[in-house]
Amino acid sequence: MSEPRIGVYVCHCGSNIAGIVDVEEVTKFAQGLEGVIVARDYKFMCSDPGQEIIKKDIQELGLNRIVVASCSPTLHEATFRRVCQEAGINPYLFEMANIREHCSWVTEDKEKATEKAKALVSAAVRRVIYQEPLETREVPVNPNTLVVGGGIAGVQAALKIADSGHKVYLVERSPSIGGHMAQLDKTFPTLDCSACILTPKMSLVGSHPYIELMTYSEVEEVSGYVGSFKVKIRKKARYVDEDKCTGCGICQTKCPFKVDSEFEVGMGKRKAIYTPFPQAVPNIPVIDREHCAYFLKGTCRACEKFCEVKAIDFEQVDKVVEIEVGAIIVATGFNLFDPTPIYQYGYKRLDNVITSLEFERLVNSAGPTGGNIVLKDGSTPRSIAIIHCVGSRDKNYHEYCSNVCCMYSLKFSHLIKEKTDAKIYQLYIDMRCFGKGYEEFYDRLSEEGVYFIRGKVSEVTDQITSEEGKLTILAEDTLLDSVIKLPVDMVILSCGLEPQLDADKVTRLFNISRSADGFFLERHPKLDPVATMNDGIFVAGCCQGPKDIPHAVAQASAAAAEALAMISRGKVEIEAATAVVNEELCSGCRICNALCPYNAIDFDEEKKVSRINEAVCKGCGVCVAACPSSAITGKHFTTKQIVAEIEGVLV
Amino acid sequence: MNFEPKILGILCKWCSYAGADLCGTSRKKYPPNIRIVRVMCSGRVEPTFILKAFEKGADGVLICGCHPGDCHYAEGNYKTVRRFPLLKKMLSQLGIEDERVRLEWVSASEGERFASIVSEMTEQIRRLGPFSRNNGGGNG
Amino acid sequence: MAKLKVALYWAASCGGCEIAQLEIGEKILKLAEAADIVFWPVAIDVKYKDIEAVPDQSIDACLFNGGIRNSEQEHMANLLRKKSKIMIAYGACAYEGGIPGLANMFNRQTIFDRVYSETPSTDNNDKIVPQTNYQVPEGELTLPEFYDTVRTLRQTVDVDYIIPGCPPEEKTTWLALEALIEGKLPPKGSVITHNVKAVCDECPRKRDVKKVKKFYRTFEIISDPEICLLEQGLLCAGIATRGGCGAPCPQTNMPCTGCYGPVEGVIDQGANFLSAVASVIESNDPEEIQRIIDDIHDPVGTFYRYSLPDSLLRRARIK
Amino acid sequence: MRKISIDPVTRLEGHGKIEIFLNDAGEVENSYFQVPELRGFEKFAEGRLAEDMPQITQRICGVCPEAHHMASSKALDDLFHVDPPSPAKKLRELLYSAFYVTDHTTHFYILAGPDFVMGPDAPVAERNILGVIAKVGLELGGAVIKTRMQNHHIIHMLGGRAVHPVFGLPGGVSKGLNEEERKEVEQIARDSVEFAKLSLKVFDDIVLKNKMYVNMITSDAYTHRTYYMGLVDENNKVNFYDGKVRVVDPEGKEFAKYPPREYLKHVAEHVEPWTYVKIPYLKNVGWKGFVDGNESGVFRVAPLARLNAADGMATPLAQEAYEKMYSTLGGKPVHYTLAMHWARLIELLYAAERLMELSRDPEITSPNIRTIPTATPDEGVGIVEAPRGTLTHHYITDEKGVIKKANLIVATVNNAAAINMSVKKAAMALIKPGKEITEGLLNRIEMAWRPYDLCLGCASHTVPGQLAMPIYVYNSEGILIKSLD
Repeated sequence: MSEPRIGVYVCHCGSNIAGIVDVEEVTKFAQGLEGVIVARDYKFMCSDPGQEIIKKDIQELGLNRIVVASCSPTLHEATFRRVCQEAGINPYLFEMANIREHCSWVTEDKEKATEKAKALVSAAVRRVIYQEPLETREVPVNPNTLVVGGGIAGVQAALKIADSGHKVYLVERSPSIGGHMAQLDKTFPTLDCSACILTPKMSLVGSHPYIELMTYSEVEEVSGYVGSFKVKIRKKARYVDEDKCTGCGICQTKCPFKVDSEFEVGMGKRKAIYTPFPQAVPNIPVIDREHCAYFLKGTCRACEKFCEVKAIDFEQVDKVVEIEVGAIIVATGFNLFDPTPIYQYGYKRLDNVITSLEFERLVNSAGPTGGNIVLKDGSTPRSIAIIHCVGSRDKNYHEYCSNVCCMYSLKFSHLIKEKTDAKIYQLYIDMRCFGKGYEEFYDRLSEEGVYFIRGKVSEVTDQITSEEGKLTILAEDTLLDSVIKLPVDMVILSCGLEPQLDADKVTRLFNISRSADGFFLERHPKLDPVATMNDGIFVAGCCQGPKDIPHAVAQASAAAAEALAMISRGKVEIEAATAVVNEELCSGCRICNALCPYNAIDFDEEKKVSRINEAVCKGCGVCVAACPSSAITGKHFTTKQIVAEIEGVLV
Repeated sequence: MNFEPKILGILCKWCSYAGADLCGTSRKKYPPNIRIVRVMCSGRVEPTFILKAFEKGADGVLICGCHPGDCHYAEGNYKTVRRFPLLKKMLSQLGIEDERVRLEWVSASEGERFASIVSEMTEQIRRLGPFSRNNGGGNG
Repeated sequence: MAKLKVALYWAASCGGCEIAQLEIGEKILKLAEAADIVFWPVAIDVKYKDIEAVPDQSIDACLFNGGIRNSEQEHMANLLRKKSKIMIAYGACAYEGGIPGLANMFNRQTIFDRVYSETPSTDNNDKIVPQTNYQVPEGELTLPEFYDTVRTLRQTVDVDYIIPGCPPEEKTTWLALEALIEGKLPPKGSVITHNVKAVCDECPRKRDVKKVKKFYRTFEIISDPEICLLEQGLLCAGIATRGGCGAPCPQTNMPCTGCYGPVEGVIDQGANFLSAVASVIESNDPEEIQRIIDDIHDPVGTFYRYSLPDSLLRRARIK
Repeated sequence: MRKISIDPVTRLEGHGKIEIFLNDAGEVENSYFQVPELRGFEKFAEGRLAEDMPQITQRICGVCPEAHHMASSKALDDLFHVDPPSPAKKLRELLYSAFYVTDHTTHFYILAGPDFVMGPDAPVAERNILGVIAKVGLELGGAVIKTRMQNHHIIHMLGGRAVHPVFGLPGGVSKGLNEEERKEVEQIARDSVEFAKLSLKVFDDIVLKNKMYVNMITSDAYTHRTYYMGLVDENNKVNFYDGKVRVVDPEGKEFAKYPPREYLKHVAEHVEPWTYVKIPYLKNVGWKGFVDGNESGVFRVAPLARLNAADGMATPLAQEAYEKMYSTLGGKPVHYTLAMHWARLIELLYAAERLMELSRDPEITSPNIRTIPTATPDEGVGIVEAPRGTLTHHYITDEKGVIKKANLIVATVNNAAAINMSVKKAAMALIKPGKEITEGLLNRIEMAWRPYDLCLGCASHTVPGQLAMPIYVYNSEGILIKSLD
């Protein structure tokens, strides 16, 4: 390490610092510190002339380390590092003393503030002596991208990237893409038909030259790191040859076995060989082993007999394919809250108490009833209650607001109005109509003569029957401040959105984290809403939190943009301040092995030492602090540097 | 007496250091006795740092990190949660009062909280008096 | 080449270091060829006065064992430093204070109270305690002054080399003596051992990722002889202790207690040991963590078994 | 007024020193045996874990760490109310017997031997092991080295380390013995028995066949009528590892016999302001100062005391030798301090024979070496016979087994009073007005305390037998006139 030649620059920041701290004295003090060649103070160090002073000194005085005492490093560390670099000093040989946010702005006593400023400067000076040049490292980015989840978010992200001419692997675990949106009837607030806007996108995906669609498939393993992930994907056996199948559908008509349809949420039937819904993409059926007579009894094979192209293949087995991608977009969607546990609402217990998704199918012209809103007995309801916040904003289930329920509930009342003249009661806690055109939609519905009752429903019962209805709602009207009894024929539970039931498995798979509500955690709630803690892995749609279609689509496009940014740059910078194991000192005790949140540490069984994969390391230093041999160095935050800094502040 | 304690603050870069910054930008005042050192994560804090501080004449040490669950590195601060109580147990065995060493969670939005913690701690230590390697006797 | 002049001395130690020096067995002859032992109270009848008489720097090397507990030991340390070209701290006590250094949890007063009054077998109603100067009818008797704090040799005089261990294993002793004889000593300040890595490097036990849910005490379990003791919940200091000993204790089914001192470059052995142990506690729940560390009843005695006087804090504070 | 002075003189030396004051007539007025060092284990044991005591307390003494290790392990058995499996006890005793062989060998040949083999008047330069070997022959010399090495090897094998073993635990030991190791031990034991027999023969030839020595041994200068203490088994035979403490009076009558737990009823420690070591005495007789006889609580420990306090040896050859000694020296008890050397060799033989027995014990290779304690720890006392005497460890803990109080009465220290007296008596008998004080003369004074095999490693931390316990002679004005150091 060359003899330190340090330049110290004390910033006045106008009067922000100089008003409290005696900058001249601090400068004089700095001048006297070991290794300091020059110390100056200036009005605004971050200004161009300020920066010029530093550059000039570096060149003329041959400085090799720089300390600037000014504001918080979060503001100008980057600035001054750049200055150093431009003047030919490695940016990591720069250190900043925060004498504004941590000193002049929080202290009134000028004398003590000046003392503190001195301490902070001496700390920075001592620290910088031990700092070492670091190279910011770059790794190449594989131009292919993996999108996990074929709902609207996944579809949107895939298309955006593919349209730019880069390969996308879209993995969906069910037989078809489309996700929840495919099950919806109309979409609020514009009321355009969900299928009409979704299916074109779906078929685009199906036929896109840059999209390799893998339905009925699941991600099994992810290794590698940003820019070059290796992903293993299991393609579950369809028992139908995708290349041969023409999607004629004859097999489905011939199949003798009927099963409850998942797509119709149990309200309709499908065959043992099936495509979830008519517009499925790909339009290739799968055989559901659990219910196929051949797999159960060893006979039948009707589908096989009638398939002209001989696409049926009972011998098919799962295939595991390995792909390499530079970025991954996780869009695994949500799970609709199951209201069965809320006993008092009677779901699954009382006829004509249904969930919002069931209603979507009920009202859908392609649905089981052809779009007729009917009760179990086939009659048309005369009154319908829609209960909001089922499973949301509820300490017993989910504390968060599911964002979409108010709006789809309003949508429901409109659809009901269109098709029946039933009385409609909206039982809500608060109406949340925050989006574009949402409030207007709310107004419109109020005019359509929907009853809005503010209050939480305490019970839905069939014990109190009356002329007007088979069911009775017991609730408190908090506006009238009275307990009310509502006789109705049908109750729709506006269920909330919750994380997929296997979300925890997914977090482990992709090494990302979840927030308290169980949805995937974005790197920053405001400024980095699609990135995750794991570089190169992005989130989009409801897996990150409940949201409506426009927001899901927007986030998906954002995620696509993030991936494309990486791809078009061709390389990514990775953390320079990583941790490294000194193999001369590592005894192979393996204390550190389990500590890394990024699994960056592995053990070399040959040499019996632990090793850190610097490409994966984020430099948190947890392993450094744990190493009993001090054999791990946390670059730019070495024990030497930090101890020197501690000694410095305590002068 | 007008004893001015020296307190070392070791703050994680992502939450607590930012919280202290916020404290400054919103001009919240707190005693100047604390001197802040920045680390990437509270999980980087070695017990050695705290002992070193006392060796070098600190009267107290304050460690701040992100709230559990909010760690920028997912779980770094949980390692702090593991180390700190054991260190405290040893320090009390060595006759170092509880108030001299504190671990607090301060998020980037809790400038207010940071200020009150520092003020409170400064007062407590002022009352305790200076830290010294007191051997309770006269010689050696 | 002229024979080396070597002095050996002990201070606050147990005599185990002398035995260890004798344990080099037949190699002692090799030593005798190359060096004259000018001072070794254990085996050779040379007087202190002779040492005071010899010119400064006239002894080539002094192997000094034991910590500095009283005024006499301090005096001898200074005297031998003055007379010797090379001062070698031999053994854990000279190096780090050693087990007698645990006395730094107390001070002279509390120790005297215990030894000379409180102990149940002691009969001392007149509260007599030993005096540094005492008049007996026939004249004056003197005793060295007992200090409050045990200090290491390095805290007392300038030390050139360190031979760690309680006591140093025979091979470690010989490694140093051989280097001395052949004039092949490492740079000043070196700790002389066969290994700069921690004891784990020499421990034959199988090691895996560490996750500890409960810490056990040695008598509470019969440990698996194949597997890392720490993984079995025993507080083995091997992870934080310099090797070179060959890991004899783990091979006797007992945890290492740290007598070879910190690994090269470590600032505070106990602090590192503590940090590592706490880090592998398998829980993120404060209550559970508290429960788990409740089983560590003597952190200082566990993490600083030999090194309290050499630690950053050196001793407990006593109100 | 005569001023005698022997070079060299220094006031700083020693981890044990003797000060002799003369009166105007030049006769010995008084003498003091001082231990100038203390480390305070009784105090800093507080707060430590009980199970760490065997390793912590053995740092009291690196010469006899095994003794502290054993006393401590036994105290822990008592503390945790756990009875180790019999193989574990036998392994402990096996290691301990091997240790006895090395220790007694070291003392007799390297430290005490020279006085007899070379004669007290031989020049210092010759009065050492090399001189001994020169005289008795390289073969024996080799045997001495070999015996020490071999038995150290046993300690290393079981205890893990040559110095400061690590195998003692409450309820047993950490490591067992396999068949190959057992064979090795048996072989070593066989050699050791032969060596012990040879050593007794050497003593016979060189000492007992020499009138001058026998007279010296039986001379009044080296005689004290005191109580004697030692550990005995259920048959009142000498036992190093286990049993009850037995005390006999100067007539040899049993004065007391008690289990370790009751030691406080029988032993107390007196404090003098001029030494850091405490001076034990028999509580039920009382402290009467540095005097002997039935009225004084002063008692003696170590080999001769053990033999005096017992009714015999538990092994055949040793028993023979035991009987021979008493018949030669006129029956029990023997009060001649110098007979300590003879007694030591008899114990050497016993230790070797015991080692042999244990090495052939069918249980010795059993893997059943630990009992896990389950009871709540509270208080425990462990007593063994260290080569230098009865060694007591006493711990009181909290319910977690953390030491609250510790008390240690260390082997050598039991002889503190006796040493004082022996030195004074020898000095008085030997230093006479007008008689020149030769080195030989002062060495004869040394010979008065050397039999105790003074281990100041225990009392403070000198290694036994070295000349590190200087003798200072002062005239009536308190001026140092002579010293041997």
